[in-house]
Amino acid sequence: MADPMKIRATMKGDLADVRVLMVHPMETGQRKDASGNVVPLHFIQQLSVRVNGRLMIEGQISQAVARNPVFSFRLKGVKAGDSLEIAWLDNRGERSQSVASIA
Amino acid sequence: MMAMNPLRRISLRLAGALAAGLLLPLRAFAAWNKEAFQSRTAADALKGLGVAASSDSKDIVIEAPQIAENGQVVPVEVTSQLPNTKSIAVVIEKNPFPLAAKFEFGDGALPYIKVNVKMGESSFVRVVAEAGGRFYTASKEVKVTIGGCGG
Amino acid sequence: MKKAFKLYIAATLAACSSAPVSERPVVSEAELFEVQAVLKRDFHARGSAALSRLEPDAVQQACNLHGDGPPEALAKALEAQQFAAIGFPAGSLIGDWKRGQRIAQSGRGLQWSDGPKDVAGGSCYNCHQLSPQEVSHGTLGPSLLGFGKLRGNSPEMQKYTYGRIYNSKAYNLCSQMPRLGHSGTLTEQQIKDLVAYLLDAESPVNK
Amino acid sequence: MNRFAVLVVVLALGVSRADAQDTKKEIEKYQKMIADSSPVELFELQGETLWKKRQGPSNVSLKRCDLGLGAGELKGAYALLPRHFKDADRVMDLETRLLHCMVTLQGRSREEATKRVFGNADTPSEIEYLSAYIAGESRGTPMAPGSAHPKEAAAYELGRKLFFYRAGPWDFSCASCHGEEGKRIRMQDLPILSTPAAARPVVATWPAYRVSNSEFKTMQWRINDCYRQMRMPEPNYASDLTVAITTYLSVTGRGEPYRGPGTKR
Repeated sequence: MADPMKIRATMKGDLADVRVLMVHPMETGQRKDASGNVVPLHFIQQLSVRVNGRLMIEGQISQAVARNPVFSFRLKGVKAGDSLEIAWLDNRGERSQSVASIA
Repeated sequence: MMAMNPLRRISLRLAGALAAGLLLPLRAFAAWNKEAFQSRTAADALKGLGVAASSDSKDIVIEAPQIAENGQVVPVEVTSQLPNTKSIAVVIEKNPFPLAAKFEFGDGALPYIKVNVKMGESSFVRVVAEAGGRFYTASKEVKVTIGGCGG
Repeated sequence: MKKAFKLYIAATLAACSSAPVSERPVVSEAELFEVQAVLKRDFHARGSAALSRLEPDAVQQACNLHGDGPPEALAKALEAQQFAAIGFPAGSLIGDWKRGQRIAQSGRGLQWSDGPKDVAGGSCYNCHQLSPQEVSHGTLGPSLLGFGKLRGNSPEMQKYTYGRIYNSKAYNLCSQMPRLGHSGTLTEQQIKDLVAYLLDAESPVNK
Repeated sequence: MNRFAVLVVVLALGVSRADAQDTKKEIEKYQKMIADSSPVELFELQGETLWKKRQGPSNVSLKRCDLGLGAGELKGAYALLPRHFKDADRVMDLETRLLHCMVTLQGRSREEATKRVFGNADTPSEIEYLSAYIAGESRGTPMAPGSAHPKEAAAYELGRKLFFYRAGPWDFSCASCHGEEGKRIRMQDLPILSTPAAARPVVATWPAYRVSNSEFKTMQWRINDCYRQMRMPEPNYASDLTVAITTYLSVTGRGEPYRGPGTKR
């Protein structure tokens, strides 16, 4: 896919509403694909949210999170123009990181 | 445009990479809590999170549908009004692996999370929050039905 | 009992009249042939769904030509013809309600996506409420909650229920209910199991 | 095949008979919550990439494809479909027109371009991605499908007849399910697509992402899958029949500002 992560961060009063869309199949290892063989376990395990490099949120998740996960967070003490970075790591060691500036 | 000289092409690619966050320092993560996430019951999952006891609290607000047309995507929104909440864990009691997610909030982050989870069947969605060194809990029932023409 | 039974039938017929639709075009026979030609041109066979399925029979022709409201005489004649083709099995028409419940829940049968090994179902819950436990039921057809408790399971009621499932058009020519027996979707035994699900006192439908 | 049945277990016993009305309200709340957090944007992004990607023997992108407002013009183009195109002298919906551009501009064979038009959660199809992107470019534009040209009027009329035409072993027409107020299949409400009030919100939100199977679905798929459940043979992809039905629905639902691509159950 073109863009494995899509971040939208906008100031609402003095809070920042953060919404991130991650492209990931989040396979439970229970599903069979079209030709009938089991699709192995494959899911994001950890994610982190940083503003200007400072860690704000750290998450650990499982295959019980839906496919193409969408997370919403709320941050305070941040302002428009700050650099928001989100990173994830999955159970196969694959990673993704993306940066957006807060609108 | 005649062939771009190699130096210019490299610098362009560097700029592009920076923008895409590829050149950020590789982020390290604490170890994934295997014990808690691979527990087959809610009780074991909580033990794995180090939760010895927890008291019910109305200060944990769970926004989730009462009826979900299917278990593939169930939106769950959690807000903790407990002062200095450090973490929120989401446990789906009847799932094969009940612990779905756990978030830790540093200062600057509100104790709030919205996430879509999968539910194998109708079940209670339990939230455990850690605040002031103690654990609090709340839960909400979500019924999962067959939607559509089921054909 | 005879009179009550007839009254009941009349009431049901009224309830199951064809669905009122808006802005339905009045079509001539020639226009129907045009539509049929477009179907033959723009469809292709797939899996068990052969092109022959597009051939209209007398019932479809009558309902399409008259916007689901054919003249009385034509309707009665075709209903009688459909009724005669039902071929009621001898003896009790009540099968196993537990199997009947699975048939009522299953949406399989005659779709190109159904494999040769897939057992056909009746898709009943798509359109009807049957047992009180099933929240996810349709409302295209009337609720059948307590069907047997209300009507008992006399031989006439068994025959009516069996016939209605086998070929609903034998009772109401342009009913929206599929002809589950006539179309070859369900076997005789499967229809008996559905009759049990509707009439057997032990069935959750009647609890 | 029925992924629902495999994964989803209905709570058989002990469910109090939820009153149908508040069940419906709860389902609507669920649908609103999933729409808020939908990944449909990802499909629009990938569609944009594919719109610009050079493909086919001619090795050109689709950027010169004329969707009715001129080569490459996307803003508001989807909202004016289906419409008659002079170059092909045919009424075309979005997918039919994209196929036309793939064949005429990119030099691809129709057979290759239609090899896999309906994707799945693992690998959506090219035309599903493209539909998401192009539809998204019409957000806010009132739907105004073609109806003045004689062939547009004929397509509408044919679509209307097809909507009510009963056929196949189960004697169904579209109106069998989409013909009566307040009806539903299982928990799925059935809009009366032959009336503007019910057709408008539907026409304004297709094509759409379906959360239940994480798949992006187009109108051609919608018509295809309805005929499958009507126990009919399979309709030819992008045939005049399918375009006629979409024309009938779009004209019936015209005037509504487009607000898709949507997110559905």
